[in-house]
Amino acid sequence: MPEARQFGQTGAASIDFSAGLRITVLALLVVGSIVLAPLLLDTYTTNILIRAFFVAIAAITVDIVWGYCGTLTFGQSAFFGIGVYALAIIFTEYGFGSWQALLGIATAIIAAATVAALTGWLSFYPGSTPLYASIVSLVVPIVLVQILYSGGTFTGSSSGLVGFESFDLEVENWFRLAGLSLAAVATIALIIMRSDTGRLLKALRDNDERCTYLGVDTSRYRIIVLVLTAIVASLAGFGYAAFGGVAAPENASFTFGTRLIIMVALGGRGTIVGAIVGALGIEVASAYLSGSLPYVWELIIGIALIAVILAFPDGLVGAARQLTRGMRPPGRSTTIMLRPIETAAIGGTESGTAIEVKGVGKHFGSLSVLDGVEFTAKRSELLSLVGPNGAGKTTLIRCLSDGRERSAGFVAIGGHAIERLSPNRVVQFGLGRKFQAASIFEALTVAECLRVARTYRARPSLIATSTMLDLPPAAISVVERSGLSERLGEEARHLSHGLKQALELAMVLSLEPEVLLLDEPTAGLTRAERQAFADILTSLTARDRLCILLVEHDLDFVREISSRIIVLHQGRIALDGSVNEVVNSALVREIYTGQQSTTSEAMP
Amino acid sequence: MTSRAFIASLAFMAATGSALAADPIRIGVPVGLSGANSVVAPSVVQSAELAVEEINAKGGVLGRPLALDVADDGSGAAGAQKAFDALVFQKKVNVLISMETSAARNAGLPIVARGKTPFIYTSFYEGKSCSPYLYVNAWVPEQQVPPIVDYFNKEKKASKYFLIGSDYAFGRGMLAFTKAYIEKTGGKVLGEEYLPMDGSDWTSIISKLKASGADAIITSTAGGAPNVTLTKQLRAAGVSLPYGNLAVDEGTAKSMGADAADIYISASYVTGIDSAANKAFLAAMGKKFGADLKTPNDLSVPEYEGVYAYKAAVEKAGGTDPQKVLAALSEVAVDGPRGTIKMDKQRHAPLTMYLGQVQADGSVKVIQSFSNVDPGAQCPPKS
Amino acid sequence: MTDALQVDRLSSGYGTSEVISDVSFKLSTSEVLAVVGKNGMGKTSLLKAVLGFLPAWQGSVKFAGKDVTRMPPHLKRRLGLIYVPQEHALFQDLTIRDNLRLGLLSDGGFETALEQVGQWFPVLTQRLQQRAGTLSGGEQKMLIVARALMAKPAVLLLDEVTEGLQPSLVDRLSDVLTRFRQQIGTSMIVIEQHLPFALGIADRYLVFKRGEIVDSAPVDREAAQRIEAHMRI
Amino acid sequence: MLTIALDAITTAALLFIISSGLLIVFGVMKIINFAHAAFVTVGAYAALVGARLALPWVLILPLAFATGAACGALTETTIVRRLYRRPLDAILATWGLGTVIGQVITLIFGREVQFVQAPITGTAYFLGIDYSAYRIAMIAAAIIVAVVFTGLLNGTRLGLSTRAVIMNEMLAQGLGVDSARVRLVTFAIGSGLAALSGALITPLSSVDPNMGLPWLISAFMLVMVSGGSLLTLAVSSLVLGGLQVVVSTFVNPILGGLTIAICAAVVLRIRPEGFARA
Repeated sequence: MPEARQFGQTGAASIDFSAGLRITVLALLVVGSIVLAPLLLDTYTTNILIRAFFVAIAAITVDIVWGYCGTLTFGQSAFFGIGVYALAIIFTEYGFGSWQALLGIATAIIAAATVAALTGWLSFYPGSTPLYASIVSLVVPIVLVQILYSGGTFTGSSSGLVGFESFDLEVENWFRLAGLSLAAVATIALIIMRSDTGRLLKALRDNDERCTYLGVDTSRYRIIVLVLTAIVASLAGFGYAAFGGVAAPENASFTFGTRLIIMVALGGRGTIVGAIVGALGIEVASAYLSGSLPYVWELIIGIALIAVILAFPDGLVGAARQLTRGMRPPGRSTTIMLRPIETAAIGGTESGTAIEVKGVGKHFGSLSVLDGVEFTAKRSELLSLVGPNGAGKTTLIRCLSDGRERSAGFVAIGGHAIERLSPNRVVQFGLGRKFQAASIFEALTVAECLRVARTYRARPSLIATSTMLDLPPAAISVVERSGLSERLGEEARHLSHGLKQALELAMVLSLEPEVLLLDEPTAGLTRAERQAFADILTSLTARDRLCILLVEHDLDFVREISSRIIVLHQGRIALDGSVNEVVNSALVREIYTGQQSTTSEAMP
Repeated sequence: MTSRAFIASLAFMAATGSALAADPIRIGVPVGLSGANSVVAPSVVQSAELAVEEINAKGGVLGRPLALDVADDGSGAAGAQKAFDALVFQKKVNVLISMETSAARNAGLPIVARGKTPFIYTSFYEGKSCSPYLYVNAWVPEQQVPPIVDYFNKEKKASKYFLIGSDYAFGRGMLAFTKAYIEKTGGKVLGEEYLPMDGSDWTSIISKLKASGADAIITSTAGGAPNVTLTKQLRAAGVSLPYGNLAVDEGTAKSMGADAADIYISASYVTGIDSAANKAFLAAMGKKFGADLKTPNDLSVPEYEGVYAYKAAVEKAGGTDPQKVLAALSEVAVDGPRGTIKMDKQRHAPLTMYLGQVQADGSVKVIQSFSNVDPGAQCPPKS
Repeated sequence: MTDALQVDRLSSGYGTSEVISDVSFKLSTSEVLAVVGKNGMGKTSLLKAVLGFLPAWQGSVKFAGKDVTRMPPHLKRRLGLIYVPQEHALFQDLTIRDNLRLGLLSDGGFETALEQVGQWFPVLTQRLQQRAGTLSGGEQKMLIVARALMAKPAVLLLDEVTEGLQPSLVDRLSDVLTRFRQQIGTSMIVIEQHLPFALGIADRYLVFKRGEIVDSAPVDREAAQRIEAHMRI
Repeated sequence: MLTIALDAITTAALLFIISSGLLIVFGVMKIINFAHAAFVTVGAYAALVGARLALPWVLILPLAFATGAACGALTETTIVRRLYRRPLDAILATWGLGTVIGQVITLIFGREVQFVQAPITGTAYFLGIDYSAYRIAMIAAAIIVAVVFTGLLNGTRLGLSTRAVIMNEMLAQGLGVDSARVRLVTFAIGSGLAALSGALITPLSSVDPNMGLPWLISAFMLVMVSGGSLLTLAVSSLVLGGLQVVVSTFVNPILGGLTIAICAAVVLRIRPEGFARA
């Protein structure tokens, strides 16, 4: 077991302790007030709050899907409605009883999950856009409501279902039940969203492409999230109907879906707390205001929404946080231990073919960007890809890392043909791609970015924010050399350009790749940074026996570190040879300077 | 403008309330100030205000004044739950008297039951809504449909009908009954088509109608927009068959102008009823509201009578005790603009129905009247 | 006389990375300045910063003595500062005619300008209704240049116009530009990989390296060697 | 059969007229304007006011367009302009604006359903059948809208600048096109079109504060499927609108009401660029 190295402020432990204390106290307060409140509140307020609690649960699910995963969804109302009708229909058809109740809950869960899975499959696929997902989420409640309307006496059509016998609880206990469920859901949501998994979801929202190239099947994650939130929303609906004793189409309507979004937007997206604040606020306020001034109320809501979107996109909670920022202790100050892991022992002598490319072409209609590109590269080779703008270098990189890109030819990574596989699958053959413009997760800390990068090797925890950061030695060395190790707790967006590049490299290396694709990694780096970068690359090939394919304009840099150079010109390989062959070739000078090769002998 | 008128009325209530010393009997009126019913709601509120004013002027009920609490139910379930909660548990009203959508009414029933508050429902509806707390003094299909169908059968020699409705409980409920009744009376239904409640393009349905060779149409759409769009598009498509409309009220007909001409309606109230009570009522309404007057109609008049029915029941019961009042409600009879009304048929009321024809100027001419049409078995006692 | 263009201590970049560091130079009226240096050295970024597509972090840009550092690009164009980008310089789906129309600020005087174009590059005016995307690489370059010239700019910024052109076209381009300059007196900044072309039309050159000017001198017989030294692989 | 064909074409015409405004906005700024429905309503009320003032239809339509355009211009400068980088938030903000406009209309005109008499009434004898004259007129209207705006887009300097901005904003700016102004004008025109369509449908429908809403989803879907050009919009309107009529006629109108939404979603799933040629 290699020793663990510790970074970040010590004494963080004590902060943890006090935080733990704060949370326990808070929890006790919440539970206590929920249990006692109904004794103080009048029946009216109690009833209002009970409904508000159930609605708030639905709002939380919207916050998770939209605030955390970045899909603006109008559809959660549909799942809420499914819960409502599951109860209403079953109690109406079979009467009230314990087995009916269980059947109801089961139906609510299964129906919601099924619809959600279907919706998810429709909304999320490699290359789907957030806008498209919103469109689908818009269609779901509309279709559902239409079904309810035409459902005759079975669904009660527009009048909904009423008069079925339901759980006979005292209002006070309904309040406690609803309140505690809300508290529970909120707590679980907060825990998960702050856990390593939660970070992953934020990563999806911030940079789906990067996640895909880290071997994460983003669509799958999004679908899972949708199904889980759908189930929760459906259960909320179940409770709502159980208390209200009514099922109405508007419980499932697109209007209600929009109302949920507005609640989250006003309260503050991506905070869970915001969803609760928004939901309770709007529900209670509307109960007291809308009765007496119906139109003005809608007007207020509309104006408030516009104002919040324009002025504070993070909603009330977000605004509040900005105000109190000064007073609160500096955020995320947990200790993080970097711990090197045993990398899958790379065969000492074996020198397998890492990249194999046969007759690869890429055409847009008649125009062909790549044509008949063919080469192979071995482990511990550093192969540079040079050529003027528009020669097709980046296109070639894309064709190597995404099976769906090339229009012709064969590509194998680490001996596996990549067929038509999406990047996240190709990555699992041992490929790591670093983009030209540093592609990281701006909103996450350095440590979180690295942890997300490990996702497909080490499934992230649902509950914990682990303080151990297990990375392959290669990644650790980059982190340490670049000085990132001193700033693990910092948000990536604050890093310098150079450090961002280093971070992305470290993230890619965390995949333990055998093949590394680098697209102009030194663009915009300082001289010193470039040197550091060169050293890292050389040791990666020498020590970790990686095969590196480097796209680079800076020929000085290329000459310095390459073991071999491929010159790409107008989509074809113009030259493939050792550094000296290429550097002294007339052809290259011509391509680069448009100059006839007359002066080439004058070269030293 | 709705909400202003409404706030004014509150102020007014406060005034009359303080006029009499004893603590008032509170009447809750949950109604669709916003949403689908918001067009007709103001007229309902107005007639409630008149009834309360008249009663208070005569010394109230058992010496106690009446006070109105109006709340917006948004014409839907969610809004209704809030409105009923507010009235029953916050305002602690003694009774609910209101005209609402079926969705709103249904949403209210559980709350009414929990609050053990009598509820007089004053809107015509598709029928079969039963709760020990619920009384209905407006018509149900059994009362409204036969006049039109019988008239078309006899006078128009119609036998092939085409039914068009909005896809919601009332629309489907009414047409289901109509279909059964037509077939019972030897007619045929060639088509029965529905459009979503918010649908406004009836083209394909109208084309089907024209292709069907029907010789009469009966429609039951949602009030307001769908009703109007359907009528306009029927006219635009040159449909001039006998046209019975189960959902149009006098006011809408008036504002629709020429397009509404020759529509047949069947109602328990039309302004043209030639009775002393009705004339007095209209005069009082005109005097009280002047320019702001919303045309009294088949939805607002029952509200007015509902208040009187409650007054009678309280006086019979000798107090506002819910159970006693509920018992009394089925026994008291009230004389109003629609004649004498007694909710003694399974908490529903036999009514005099009027078959009217909309004239070119939008007024409704009464063609025939059918007295004391029985609501039939709406809530047969469970055996 | 005031300089056509005066760039003073200009710094700029993308996000957090600085690609133009403290650059200063002058371009006097009807002067042609060649900016040379290898790819990825920030030459294009320099032009973008001058035009305002990249925000100026520090420093100033003066056009005919007027400070235009913060002026949005479309207004600079209206002052007569015209940019010929290296990539995506054409509206592929528009006709040649429409591409040319966009060269002028209004359709007034388009026809006369068109005749001019006809003299420079007859091939274009023969195929006005054709989609620009259907032209060959060389013809597209001509179109781009023609579109810039027909507006008779005061200052013209050319980014790699010779890229991918066969020698004959390069020569054609160079004497069109030279003649044009004589007629109109336009000042130009020419970014080039193609040294002979650049030095052929330029009075002065700048060598650009990692966002900085490392050498600047008038074009003379030794210019090529000196630049070689900087460009040497 | 012929009736169904006419139903399909006239329905497509209506859908096209109503969606075109949304499309123009989406095409240029990639923003979904959820206030579109509200602008349709505004147009209808403009027509109502015009009719009350006994203006002839040749004046009512321009009035509606102008009103809508004015609202649009105001919206772009105060709200949309700040949200170009946050398209999803733009959806929300414009949705909020929609409710605001709806409520303001309610406060001014009240909830009542109102009416505008049709300039063309009754039926026309057309290809051997009696058919609603006004709906047939709508076909003409749709063609005029299409022609005028295609002309505007392809024939005028403004159109040229607009297309330039759509294709390559940076290059356009470099050529002196003020893209901010182009966006403003486009949004105004789009909103104007919405209002115009509102005025055009009033004779077929009622005028009430929410009249625009039922059209929004269909319009939105059609725009998504058409992917940004008036031509493809016409195609999508014909295909999906036609499908709607067919389903309404042979299955039932309720399913018909869902046809557009569902088909659009499926089409986009299979072919993300919709009917636009890639």
